[in-house]
Amino acid sequence: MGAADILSFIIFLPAVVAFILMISTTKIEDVRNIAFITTIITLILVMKIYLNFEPKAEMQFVTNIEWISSYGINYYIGVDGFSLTILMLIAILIPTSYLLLWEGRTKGYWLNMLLIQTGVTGTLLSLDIILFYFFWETMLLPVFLIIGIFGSGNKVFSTIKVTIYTMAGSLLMFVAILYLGVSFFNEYGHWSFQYNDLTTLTHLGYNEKLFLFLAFATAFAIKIPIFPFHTWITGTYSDAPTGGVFLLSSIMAKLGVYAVVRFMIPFFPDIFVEFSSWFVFIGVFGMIYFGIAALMQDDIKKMFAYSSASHLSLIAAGVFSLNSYGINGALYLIIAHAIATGGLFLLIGLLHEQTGFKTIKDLGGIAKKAPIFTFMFAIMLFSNVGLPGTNGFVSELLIIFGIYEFNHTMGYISAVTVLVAASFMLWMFQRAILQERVGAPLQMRDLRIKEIVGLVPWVIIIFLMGIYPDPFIDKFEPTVTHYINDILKIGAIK
Amino acid sequence: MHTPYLIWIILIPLLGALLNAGFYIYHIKFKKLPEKLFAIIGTVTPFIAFLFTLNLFFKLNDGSENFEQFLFQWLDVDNLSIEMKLLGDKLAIFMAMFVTFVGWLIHIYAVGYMKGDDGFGKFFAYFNLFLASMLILVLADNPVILFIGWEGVGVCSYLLISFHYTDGDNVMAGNKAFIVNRVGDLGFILGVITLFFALDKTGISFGDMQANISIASNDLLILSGFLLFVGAMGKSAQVPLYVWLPDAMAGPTPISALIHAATMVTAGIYMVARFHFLYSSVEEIGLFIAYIGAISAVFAAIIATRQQDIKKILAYSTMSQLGYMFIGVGLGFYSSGLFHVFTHAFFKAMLFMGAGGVILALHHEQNIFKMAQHRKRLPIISATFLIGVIAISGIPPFSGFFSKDAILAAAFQQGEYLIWGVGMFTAFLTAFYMFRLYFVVFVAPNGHEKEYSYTDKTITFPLMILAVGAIFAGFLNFPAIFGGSAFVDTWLAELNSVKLHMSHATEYALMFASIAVAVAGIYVAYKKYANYDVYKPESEEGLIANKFYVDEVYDKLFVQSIKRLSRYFDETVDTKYIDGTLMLACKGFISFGKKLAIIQNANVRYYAFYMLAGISATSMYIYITLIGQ
Amino acid sequence: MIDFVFLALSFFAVGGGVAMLINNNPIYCALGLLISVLSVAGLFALLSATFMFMVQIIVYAGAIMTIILFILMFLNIKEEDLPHEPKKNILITMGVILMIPINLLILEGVARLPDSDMSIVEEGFGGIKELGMKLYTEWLLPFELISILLLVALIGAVVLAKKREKRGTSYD
Amino acid sequence: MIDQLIYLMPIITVLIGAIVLMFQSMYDEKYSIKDFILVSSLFLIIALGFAIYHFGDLFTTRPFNDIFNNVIIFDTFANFFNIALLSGGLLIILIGEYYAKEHSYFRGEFYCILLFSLFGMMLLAHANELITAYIALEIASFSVYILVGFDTENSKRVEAIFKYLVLGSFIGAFFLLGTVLIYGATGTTNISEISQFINSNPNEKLLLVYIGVAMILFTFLFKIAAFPFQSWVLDVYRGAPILVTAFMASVFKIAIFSFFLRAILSDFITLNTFWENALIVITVITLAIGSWLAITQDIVKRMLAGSSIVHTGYMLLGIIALGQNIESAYSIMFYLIAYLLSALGAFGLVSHVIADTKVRITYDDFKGLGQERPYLAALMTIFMFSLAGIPSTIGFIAKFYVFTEAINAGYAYLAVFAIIATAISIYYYFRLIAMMYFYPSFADANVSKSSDARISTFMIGFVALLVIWGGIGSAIGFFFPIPSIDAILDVVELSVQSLFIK
Amino acid sequence: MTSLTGYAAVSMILFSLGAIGVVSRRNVFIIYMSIELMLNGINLFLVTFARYHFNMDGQILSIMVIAIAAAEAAIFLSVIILLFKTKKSLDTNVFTELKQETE
Repeated sequence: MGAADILSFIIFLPAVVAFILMISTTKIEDVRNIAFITTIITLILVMKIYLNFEPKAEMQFVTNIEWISSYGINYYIGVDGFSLTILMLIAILIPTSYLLLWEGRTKGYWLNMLLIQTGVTGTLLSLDIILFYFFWETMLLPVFLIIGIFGSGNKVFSTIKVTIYTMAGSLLMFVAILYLGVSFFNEYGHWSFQYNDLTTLTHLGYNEKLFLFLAFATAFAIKIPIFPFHTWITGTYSDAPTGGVFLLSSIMAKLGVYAVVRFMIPFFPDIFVEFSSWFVFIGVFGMIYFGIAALMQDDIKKMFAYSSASHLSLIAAGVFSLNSYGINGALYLIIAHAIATGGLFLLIGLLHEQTGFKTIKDLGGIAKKAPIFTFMFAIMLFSNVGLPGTNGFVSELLIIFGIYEFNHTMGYISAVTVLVAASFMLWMFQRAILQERVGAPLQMRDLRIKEIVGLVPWVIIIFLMGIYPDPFIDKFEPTVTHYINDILKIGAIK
Repeated sequence: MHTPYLIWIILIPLLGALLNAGFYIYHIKFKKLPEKLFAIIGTVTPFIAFLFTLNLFFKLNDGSENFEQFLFQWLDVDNLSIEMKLLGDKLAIFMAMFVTFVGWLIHIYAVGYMKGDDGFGKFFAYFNLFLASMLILVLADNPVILFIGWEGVGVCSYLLISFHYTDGDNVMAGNKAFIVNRVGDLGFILGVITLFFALDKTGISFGDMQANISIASNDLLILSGFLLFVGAMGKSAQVPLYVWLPDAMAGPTPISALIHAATMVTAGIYMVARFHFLYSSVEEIGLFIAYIGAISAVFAAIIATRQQDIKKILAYSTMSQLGYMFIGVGLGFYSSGLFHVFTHAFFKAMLFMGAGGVILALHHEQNIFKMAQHRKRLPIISATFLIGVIAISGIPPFSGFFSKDAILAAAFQQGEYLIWGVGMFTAFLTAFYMFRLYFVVFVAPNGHEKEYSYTDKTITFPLMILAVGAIFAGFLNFPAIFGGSAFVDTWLAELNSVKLHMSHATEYALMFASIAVAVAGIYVAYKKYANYDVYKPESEEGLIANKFYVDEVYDKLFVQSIKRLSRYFDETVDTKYIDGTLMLACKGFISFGKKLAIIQNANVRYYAFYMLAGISATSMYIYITLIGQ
Repeated sequence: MIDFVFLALSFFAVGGGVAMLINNNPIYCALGLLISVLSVAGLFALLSATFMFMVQIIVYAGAIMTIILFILMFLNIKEEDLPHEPKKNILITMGVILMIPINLLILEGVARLPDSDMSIVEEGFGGIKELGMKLYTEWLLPFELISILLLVALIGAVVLAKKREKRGTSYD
Repeated sequence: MIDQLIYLMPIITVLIGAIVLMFQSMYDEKYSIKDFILVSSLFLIIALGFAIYHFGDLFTTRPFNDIFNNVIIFDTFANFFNIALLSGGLLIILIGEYYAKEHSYFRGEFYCILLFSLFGMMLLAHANELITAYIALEIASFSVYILVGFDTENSKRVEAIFKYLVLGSFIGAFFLLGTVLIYGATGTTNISEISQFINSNPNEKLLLVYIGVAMILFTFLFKIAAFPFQSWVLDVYRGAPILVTAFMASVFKIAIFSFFLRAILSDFITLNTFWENALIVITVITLAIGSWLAITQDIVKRMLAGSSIVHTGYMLLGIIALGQNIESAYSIMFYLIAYLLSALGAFGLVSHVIADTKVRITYDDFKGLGQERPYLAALMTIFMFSLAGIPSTIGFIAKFYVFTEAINAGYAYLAVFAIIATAISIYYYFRLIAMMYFYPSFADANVSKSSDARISTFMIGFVALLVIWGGIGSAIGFFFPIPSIDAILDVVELSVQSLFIK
Repeated sequence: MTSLTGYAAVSMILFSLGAIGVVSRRNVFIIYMSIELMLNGINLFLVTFARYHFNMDGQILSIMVIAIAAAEAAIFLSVIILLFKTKKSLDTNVFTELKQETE
């Protein structure tokens, strides 16, 4: 297996394993263990990639095979600074999250988790836009199933809602993709959907570009989600099962941002430059809006739904601020937020399963019963709030720098983020975890060793990236600079 | 000059914190550990840090140039190159020294105070962590690193205030402290960013900024100066961001002593002094700072006169003393301001610890009107307390006199007579309420019959040391007028603060005036409270007793409105408008489909009719297109 | 003369159609249809399609009409369980309105064709012989296919109409 | 002689098979349903073998032209459709095995008539002359009428056949009218000659031809259930036995397209500009109405019927695009194959489920199928995904082709409209999946413990595999090599090219 | 008068009458007869054109049409019998069992 095939292996291993499991074993322990081993294997492979990756701008470990030759669609995957970082993130997060989901899952749950992993990785690594769309949509199906089957509350409604919502967006994008392909065909006389070919389009008129841009933007805005395309998250997050909401919040949402950077910036640099101020505004506004909306939530999962929406808006603002502070910060925050929010959701999942409550007014007195749990929770919380020493701080600092450089006023507003998250997070922490509960104390066991082992790497990453961020930044900084210098310059010229 | 030691000053308390945390987790998860272990780790590490600092201090004193230690490149995104670098100049070492020293004493005190608390280990973990982050703050070479420490102390104060988290109010106080500080931090970050971009991205370390300060345009400097000072307001509890300080008294007394006397609250002043190059280049901001300081000073002092909670009184007095310091630094007398920080650290820490002793002795009774006649029962505490009270009221030769007087003189010299007047009035008030406190608690006759608990050595020992400090610290900056060497001023010369240059006559006059004011205050207090009957305490009504209702106003103004806004966003905007419209569209679509399904009435003639209609419509179309034209 | 015959025949044809359209009783409708079919046969004759003339009379007037009438008798529907149609005339007028554009269009199209004489030709056109020749040479395959069609119809008629003992019900 | 005969063999085999079955079904009591299935599938397989004999080579011949006189034509195009039709019929028979066993009214005649209809359809694919095409169409339609009304006890069936018959013959009259007009204009009904006439004559002389073509197209629209001829679909599909519904929805539709694509591509392509606007309107309304009808159904069968209208809309999109670029013909044909597989699978699976648990008709009845029959549910999920055009199924690729060609022809706004319809379709397809998986098992379903290991389930599984393969193709080919999706596309292109060999 | 247009008019009128009958009448029988009438009109049209072009394909086509009509008749009449057997009525409004089954 050559170095290039490793990526494909990473993508398809979970799915293949899932299919094998589906038809073979039925003992739930075996299924879980095999799934876990699979993720570990992928982790090792990704490590290999990460170490062999030299910090350069261009794609590496590229595989490019014809798929549907009559329309020039290729199986074209590769990795660069962005995708590498997120890939690493996924590879680390998923196995460790398994440790927290260890007990009391059914077979279908693990299969779906594996399938989601394939979808996510594929989306992340595919460079042919049709292939990207292929994974982008396929990723949704296991999510659909996992929320619908294992969810709680008004699960069917929220499942259908999120599916239709996101699919509607991505279908719009689909048309845009086809339009791009067709115009490429009309310009060069042969079909191709590879993103680096599509970037060379020149004949597109302004309005065409604008519409295409908006189509893409809608799809990604729904996925991220950006105000006002966010109304699906609260229901979905609060009804989804722990694993599902973990993947949704900490990985899939990021893919929206990733896709913006990977496809939208190169395709429409000029439009991007032209509209960036709007998007930065929307991002900053959304950040504050969601933060405030989160304050009075009683359902913790809903609150975190809003909070991650708020952070993601900030990420989007960072990306759209079009300078290397902003984009680096956004990427950094992607990681930070993935870890923090993911961890929080997993812990909340534990809490919910233990106590049967996920509403603040019913919770309380957890800290006495489960100090380690509280400790972990607090660390994730602080990283989410963006305290110095945690990676959250670095990213928020960079993003604020970026937005400030983009536009001073925006920068001043965006700095409110240090206030927004802190307020509701700490308030929730006080009421749900720390202070005594009114009425009988809840049944809550402390974290098991396995779960602690699962969380420790995250904590380490949080602090490592918080205290010594430079090496991490270095991995993707060249790519960012490449984007800034080459593409946006082109955009500015166009 | 590069030195490997600086990092150890930080690392050792940090190590202590980590050790304590680890042991504590072990302690709760597996088997119980003795408090002694935590106590030793907790108390030894600050002392070692202090020794390191002392060593550097003497080196500097022997005239070696500033220390610095480059650890690693923290961040490097295009122009923004932040180094993890420590700077041990005279200011930093001066600060670090009394931080470590006083901190160490308070650690010792805490051993006694926290005895038997089941969170003992955790407490010391937090404590060491606090010290470590305070030292990061002090030794940082650039604002970002400084901010790490800055936030670190914030977190620790949050953790410590809400130390007894099972009681919601403590946590609430912690949240309040944290959030209000965060408002300050917001200002601070923005200040740093503004400054960074104002100096068009030429380096972010203090050195570079000082070097390039001339690049920036004046109003940008003003802006960043203001924003930075907002941060200082938050940390150092100045108007209007002071509200967290009184509530912060919910935490155990050592915390109050450490955070609110010695270290954290002075971070603001330290930061302003760090940015002296900025502030000395824009006077307007300096004046603004001075006025804010003056307002805070008198405001807090007024409130303090009617408080009944012993710790709250001290808290307000802290605030008003901080006001003095800001007057000093604001007017450019950095050394005087820092000197007041220094002296204040001693006597205020001591006062807090004394109060803590009293409280402990009375089983956590904090209302001054429920305690009396401690003079007999707690001799050491009452003695030290008296020293502290005298010191803070500014009676020579106690330390407080020199530092405070220097500031007042400065105000007078700068021609800010208003500030000076306010300062004098505040001095009067200070003397009054401190002695009120003293008289009521220690002197007032026919006290309650309460059984007293034994006070630990670890409590009295630091008190005595601090008492010595409180008496003699003043001589460190003995004014030239008395033939003193003004050691601190010379030491902090690098801040090139404004010099006092006034005729001895005026100086004497000023001194006399302040002494007179203080004495007057004491006299009034004596008249009123020396033989106060504690059985009929003062009423809690009135504007002052209720702290001018500031908390209530803030609550109405910010908290409630934000909550309402949040509900509005969540319930109205999201659910009703955005989601509502979407859902309405979908429902409308389906219901229209249901209506449309009526045409599917399963009657074959109708179907045929539709077909025929379609056909004739199409033929009409064909007719128009082919024959019509 | 021809014109007169044409007019008469077409009048009868249309009249028969109208009768079929407006009468309530199927019997009368059938008779109306019969009339119009016969007069169409006459028109065939005018168009010198002698063989078609016979076929029309034999097949339609003979076979189909007898079948129809036979079925009518077989089902012997009484007056009262005939559907009474109150809105018939409105529907008919709507139908007329709908048909107008189609007719206009087609007749316009036909009128645009170049004119040629439609007089009766005596010999060599539309007789059995010529028609047969054509039918069994050029049109052999469609002719055979017709037989298959009829076969299918036959089977269908058998399958649909024949009595069969009750069997299991169906669920969808 | 022989080599010419070879071309005829598939269609002749089917005819013989039909007649054999007819004789066999006289002795109905002697044979069990299995024998009929066996015989009919045997004949179909033989015919399929003959058809595949020419698979992949490009040819156009008119065998025995002295007899047939150019009324039927044998080329790759027709061959392609023959293969599709034959395999479709075969799948129907095999998938329906269980259903037929469970419903005792299925007897020999059923398969006889099924083969007759297949014969008619194949003839339709070959027809090169309007009246022949009409006869072939009538053979097919009559057979389908009879299949619909086969279970004469059931009043639903009777009503269905009645409606289908009335409307079918009503629109058939219009087809004949169109034929008449074309004949009147050109003096011939042979498509090749008509096209010569069209190419050789100026536009104003073609008025009647235009009108005639329009009239003929009405029949086309009726048979593929486009607006405003869509209303029969729901009732007839609902009333018919679900096997027949599947047959109509998938196979019959292909047959219709086989003839009309030939007609449009080889002749009318030159004059389709003037009804382009009409077609656009029709397409848009078809999509809208189809979505509306599908989204409001509670009965899965009706929903599938409604959704078939939407799929018709997608194919019409391709038809419109034909005017601008010929490639969209490929996309239409690919779409037909995709829809054949998906619809066959979906209907067949529903039929199996109905035959198995006698109750599952409405959405609610499908609750909890995921627990009871995980494999059936999984298969159903695959088919729903394919119908909804989710990636990794053939439905996605088909939609991709159609939309790409539509956009390439400059109808981006129509593509957007179609995409909206797709987004809506996700609702009613996924609702079924939701029912199957998200709800506890359907309590009062008398679940017969019959095993799923039977021919029909295997066939359905096979179809599901095809669907997946069509969606993935050789995307991961370097792990294990499988033929690419291009294979289908190449065949399609070949068959379309065969139309233009003169 | 006996021009092409005249014959065309007659046949179109017959055709139209048939079509109108289909959409307007409720009696299944009469609907069937209307369809026959339409075919009749088409026959006339065909023969007219045969005469017009002076080639007999038209007549042959009309023979075919007659045959098709006969086949149709077979199916139709058996269906009518079926209908009458099931509902004892020939009113189309009676056969509306398959209407929208949503609630």
